[in-house]
Amino acid sequence: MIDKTCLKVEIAGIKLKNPVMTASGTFGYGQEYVPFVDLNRLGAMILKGITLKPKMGNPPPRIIETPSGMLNAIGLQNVGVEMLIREKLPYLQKFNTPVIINISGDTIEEYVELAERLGEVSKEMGVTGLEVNISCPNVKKRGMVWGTDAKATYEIINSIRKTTSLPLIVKLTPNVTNIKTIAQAAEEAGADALSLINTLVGMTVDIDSRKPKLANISGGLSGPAVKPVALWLVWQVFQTVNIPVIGIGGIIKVEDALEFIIAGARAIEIGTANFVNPRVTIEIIEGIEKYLIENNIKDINELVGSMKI
Amino acid sequence: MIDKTCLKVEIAGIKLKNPVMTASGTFGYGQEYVPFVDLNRLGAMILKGITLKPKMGNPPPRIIETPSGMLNAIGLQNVGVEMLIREKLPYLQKFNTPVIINISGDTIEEYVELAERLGEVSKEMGVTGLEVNISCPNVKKRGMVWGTDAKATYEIINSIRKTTSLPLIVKLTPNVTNIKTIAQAAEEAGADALSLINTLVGMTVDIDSRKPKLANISGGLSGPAVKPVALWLVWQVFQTVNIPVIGIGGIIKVEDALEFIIAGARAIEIGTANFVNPRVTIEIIEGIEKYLIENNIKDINELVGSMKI
Amino acid sequence: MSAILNIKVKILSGKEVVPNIYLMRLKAPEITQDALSGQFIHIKCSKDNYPLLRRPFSIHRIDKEKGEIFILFQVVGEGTKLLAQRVVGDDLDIMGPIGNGFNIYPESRKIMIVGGGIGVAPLLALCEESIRQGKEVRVLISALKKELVIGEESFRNLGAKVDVATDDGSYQHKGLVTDLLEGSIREGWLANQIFACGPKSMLKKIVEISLDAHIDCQVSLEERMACGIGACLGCVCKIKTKDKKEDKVKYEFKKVCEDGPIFGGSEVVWDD
Amino acid sequence: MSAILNIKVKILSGKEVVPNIYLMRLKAPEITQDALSGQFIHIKCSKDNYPLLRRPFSIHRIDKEKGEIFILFQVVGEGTKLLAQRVVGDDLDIMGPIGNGFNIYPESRKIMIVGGGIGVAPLLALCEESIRQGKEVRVLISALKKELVIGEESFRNLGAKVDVATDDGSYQHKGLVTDLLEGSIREGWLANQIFACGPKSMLKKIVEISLDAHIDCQVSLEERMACGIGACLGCVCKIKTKDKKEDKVKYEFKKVCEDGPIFGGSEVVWDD
Ligand SMILES: Cc1cc2nc3c(=O)[nH]c(=O)nc-3n(C[C@H](O)[C@H](O)[C@H](O)COP(=O)(O)OP(=O)(O)OC[C@H]3O[C@@H](n4cnc5c(N)ncnc54)[C@H](O)[C@@H]3O)c2cc1C
Ligand SMILES: Cc1cc2nc3c(=O)[nH]c(=O)nc-3n(C[C@H](O)[C@H](O)[C@H](O)COP(=O)(O)OP(=O)(O)OC[C@H]3O[C@@H](n4cnc5c(N)ncnc54)[C@H](O)[C@@H]3O)c2cc1C
Ligand SMILES: Cc1cc2nc3c(=O)[nH]c(=O)nc-3n(C[C@H](O)[C@H](O)[C@H](O)COP(=O)(O)O)c2cc1C
Ligand SMILES: Cc1cc2nc3c(=O)[nH]c(=O)nc-3n(C[C@H](O)[C@H](O)[C@H](O)COP(=O)(O)O)c2cc1C
Ligand code: FES
Ligand code: FES
Repeated sequence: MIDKTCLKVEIAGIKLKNPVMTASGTFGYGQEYVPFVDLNRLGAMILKGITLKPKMGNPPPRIIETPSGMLNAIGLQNVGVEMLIREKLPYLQKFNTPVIINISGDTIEEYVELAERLGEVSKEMGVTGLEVNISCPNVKKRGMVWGTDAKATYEIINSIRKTTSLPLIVKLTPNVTNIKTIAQAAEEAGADALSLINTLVGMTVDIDSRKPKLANISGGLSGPAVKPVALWLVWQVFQTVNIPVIGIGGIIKVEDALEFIIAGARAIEIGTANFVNPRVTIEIIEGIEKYLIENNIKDINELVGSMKI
Repeated sequence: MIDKTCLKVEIAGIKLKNPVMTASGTFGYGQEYVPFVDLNRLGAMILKGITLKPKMGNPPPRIIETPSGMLNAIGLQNVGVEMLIREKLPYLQKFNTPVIINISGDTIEEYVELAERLGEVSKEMGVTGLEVNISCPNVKKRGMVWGTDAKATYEIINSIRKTTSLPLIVKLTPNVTNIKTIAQAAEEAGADALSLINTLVGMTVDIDSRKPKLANISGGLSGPAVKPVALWLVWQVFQTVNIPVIGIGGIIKVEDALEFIIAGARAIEIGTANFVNPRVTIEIIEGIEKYLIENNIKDINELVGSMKI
Repeated sequence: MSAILNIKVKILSGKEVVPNIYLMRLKAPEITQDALSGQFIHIKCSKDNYPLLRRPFSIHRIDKEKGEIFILFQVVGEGTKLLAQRVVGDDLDIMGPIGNGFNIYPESRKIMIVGGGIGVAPLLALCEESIRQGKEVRVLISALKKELVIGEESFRNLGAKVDVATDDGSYQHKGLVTDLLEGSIREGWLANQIFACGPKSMLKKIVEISLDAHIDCQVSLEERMACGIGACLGCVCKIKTKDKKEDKVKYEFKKVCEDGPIFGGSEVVWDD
Repeated sequence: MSAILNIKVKILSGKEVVPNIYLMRLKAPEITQDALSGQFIHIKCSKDNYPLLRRPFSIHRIDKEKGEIFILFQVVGEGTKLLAQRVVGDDLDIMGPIGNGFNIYPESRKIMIVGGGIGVAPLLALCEESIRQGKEVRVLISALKKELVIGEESFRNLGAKVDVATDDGSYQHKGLVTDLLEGSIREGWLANQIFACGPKSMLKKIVEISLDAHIDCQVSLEERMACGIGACLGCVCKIKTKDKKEDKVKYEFKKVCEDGPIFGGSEVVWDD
């Protein structure tokens, strides 16, 4: 048995100590988890989705638990990119963990402006990369979600690509018929990596009031319930593209993370599980290391996509 | 408070005592549940999916439990339509509950032939309607699943419609970007009702062997985990079509069934829950009746789609 | 505010104090050190991940000497059902103490505490602290019926005057606890501060009464929570922001877990 | 075969007999009436729907007089973990008896029973029944090490001759239980029937040995189950179908729950 192993991976040109990242929207701006997690130990931090202007978000209730999962309809409440730069990023400078900013917008122009602005401050503020959330509705195309259409995906990613040299991770939505075509479009448009899945659309109803339980009617389903769907899609995308894939969806224990890695994820993001166990990221990093050693795997990159079929 | 209520609903011209049906593939050929359920009390029985010729199905393992759900990859093992007619349907004659046959095929011709054959024996064998499973891959179109494409859906349902006067329920797959267009295509092609959802595609990996846990690699996710997704899609389809909608997906207690009805389902199908509690259908029928009485609702049809937004 | 801990604490005792409402005592010296009345802890109700999310519960009593905290909770769903089934000696996974806590002004002399149903949970620690600070405290509590009145004796033992309203009149005043509040004001017992916890309709009414009587009022709000520590933005409530420059009312969604759970009554926007 | 029941039965006792393996006694007169050795019951391990599906467990002992059945199970995952935590007096939701059971031929005089690890579970009831029918019974059991040997005394108390193999040699024969089987055949103790339950690799080898020795062999198979009653087609195994007319081997997927769990050793297709 070996006694040391290498957990380092490279995603979109970003060098990570280990493959464990935090999923956007579930780890605040990092600082919230400082009482529980040594941020220096994380592979990377992806912060709450940011928009150009501050957003108020949806009215409550915004969260409903479902069997082994949860629905959320936060509505992208966030402080806006300027406040992010001024008030949130400075605090993160003291950690030597890559910070990736998850960006959202209603129009291509907004995405592009966000990418430009973050590019400008990237050196100074330690912005290592962007994760482009294309699960937002395109206001120009009557609410159609960018990430559900290959052409729209190409268009938006291509525009952002032209603006910035920052590493671009494109985050895919699972609510599509054929994720391979979307993944290909993102790759062709210049994405450096793909991350998936974002949440599945879901709803629940209060049978007493006969109203939807979420004020927003629908919400995004996350948590262990969605893991089988996420794993399948990660494997589909892994077989389709040549850029690294980041697995997300229902990871709550080390076995889950390993499943994603074996199915092709070079890194993973942990979302909902942070709410259940605030130290879950660290426990999973330690668990992966243990598994590699026990299985005589000297470098985690050997495990990536090693699924036998 | 009222002391009596009406549970009767009509779906695709089929009159049901109550809105509770069994989901295809989870209730065998009915007979298996006789030790636990008085089949006369069910709204309708939908039997295991049938194909023209017997099918051997996939190798095991075919079933894996997932958080609040399960993956199955039965591969449509079934006795074939002739054996169904000869050996399974006669037994069901003694019950006065509508029997609906779930049909599958690889080509349009197979679906059409199945519908014809079942039409021929419908009077004699008590076949009250067909549920068309369009989640099978279209062998002619390189494995594309019928139900993921509006045109293919129209084509296949239209062909079946021309062959048979039996009530046609079209069963939709959730693995699509826009279920509304598929629902519309089915309606236009002559469907009398729509049922949804079939299973979500999923996978799980054994981290020791590094093989998929299912021999078939992927499987269909069902059970409580998928309920929020199913509810959302049912509500979407309910708002889109003028024919009745049947809600399926993760129903395991009466509250779940009521959520679907409030969101627009005129009837519901119970699947995975039969495995957990073989009497669940009856318990849900009784629970619905109790809820209606307690809420002073004289006719269940008043509850259908009564969601306030 | 002190750092939030995530620790395992021993269940020292647990009992059903009135039908469906449980009192649980936990050994948690790390928490008692800094806990404030009005704060809550975020509990993993079961040993596995079902139900998935933690559940928030107010700190009912803080016994700094023994290093013990109490929670008082009502069984309303899966999480509380499983919590009630946990046995003495078990380790309970909690995060806390969380939130801002009640703010008792040094200058206040008279304190009115109003609790509706299980809403009395955070108020016992508040009462104890108020009395420790030498305030005169009156407590009004309400319940559906006599059997469901919680904490009456405990408040009285601390030295507070306690009045009760029951919906069915089976004990003391028949009607709403807000009747009692209005009554006490009419009689001239004017508190410097009102603290309240209970159903939204009750809180709304209490805030109205306090505004009319020009009494400062703080309420403890509830909202469904995921993280409990300000990271998910799930638990917000609508709060009026005094935007003095522009002279128009603005709204903001504030987090119950981090910015609350205690809010100034007049800031809260009730109708939504 | 008798109808399958879905009933709640009382847990009379439960204990850890060897590390991680539990013996549970259930009051189930409705089941003992008709239960056959080799049948199983399908258990809802927890009180809520997590884990979701039932778990199948062989009937370990049938006490018709007292109306009690026993199960013997190993903790391997969530379901068995929760089952082990269930307390005496609890109601357990079970379905059963299910399956075909072992077929002891009236003409058999000598019976060989082979169990690997937790595979001994269904074999005690079989041994008891064989001895009741006046057969001469030998039992071979295997375990990883001495501490994990299960049931040795129980089999012996019934009147069977028992031999043990341990992987590490910490007790009796060091090596595989199939060594013992081969040894006994070499020594000339030829059973009329061999019954086996355990890991697939072991069963496969036993079937080979039995074929060589021309001894009829029945094995108890396992597969992941959902319904447990033949409705979902989830639990299949590949079985050779003798198609004598066409003179070629055909295969079929048969249900472990309904057509099994006991299959003729020579029918089973092992390599897949
Ligand atoms: C800051 C805070 C402090 C609290 N303190 C206490 C306390 O001291 N004692 C106590 O008994 N309860 C308290 N609650 C409410 C308690 O958290 C909920 O009752 C509990 O989460 C319900 O969990 P469950 O799994 O049993 O019910 P669920 O199955 O989640 O829900 C059952 C029912 O409870 C209601 N409910 C669930 N969660 C909440 C919530 N967060 N707010 C309001 N209603 C909810 C729902 O409307 C639902 O109808 C507090 C809530 C908050 C936010
Ligand atoms: C007819 C039959 C009779 C059985 N009798 C017994 C018995 O008497 N005593 C006993 O301890 N076990 C018995 N088993 C196996 C038992 O059902 C499983 O160990 C149990 O379902 C595991 O549940 P879990 O939730 O603890 O584990 P899971 O979390 O479901 O799985 C944990 C591990 O157990 C293995 N496993 C799970 N289910 C099965 C299964 N059905 N067959 C084989 N491996 C499985 C998996 O490979 C997995 O690695 C029997 C199985 C069958 C089909
Ligand atoms: C409360 C909450 C807020 C989220 N906010 C964002 C967001 O701002 N941007 C984004 O791309 N994804 C967001 N997500 C999606 C997660 O990043 C992740 O893709 C999803 O939750 C699935 O992973 P999980 O099952 O591990 O939670 C959010 C998820 C949750 C639960
Ligand atoms: C074991 C199993 C077999 C199934 N077989 C079929 C089938 O033959 N035809 C079909 O249309 N759907 C089939 N389904 C899908 C169910 O009918 C149902 O649509 C799905 O399981 C979602 O409902 P549930 O969550 O209540 O199980 C099957 C589902 C399961 C779990
Ligand atoms: S519960 Fe997550 S921000 Fe309050
Ligand atoms: S477990 Fe369902 S058929 Fe055997």
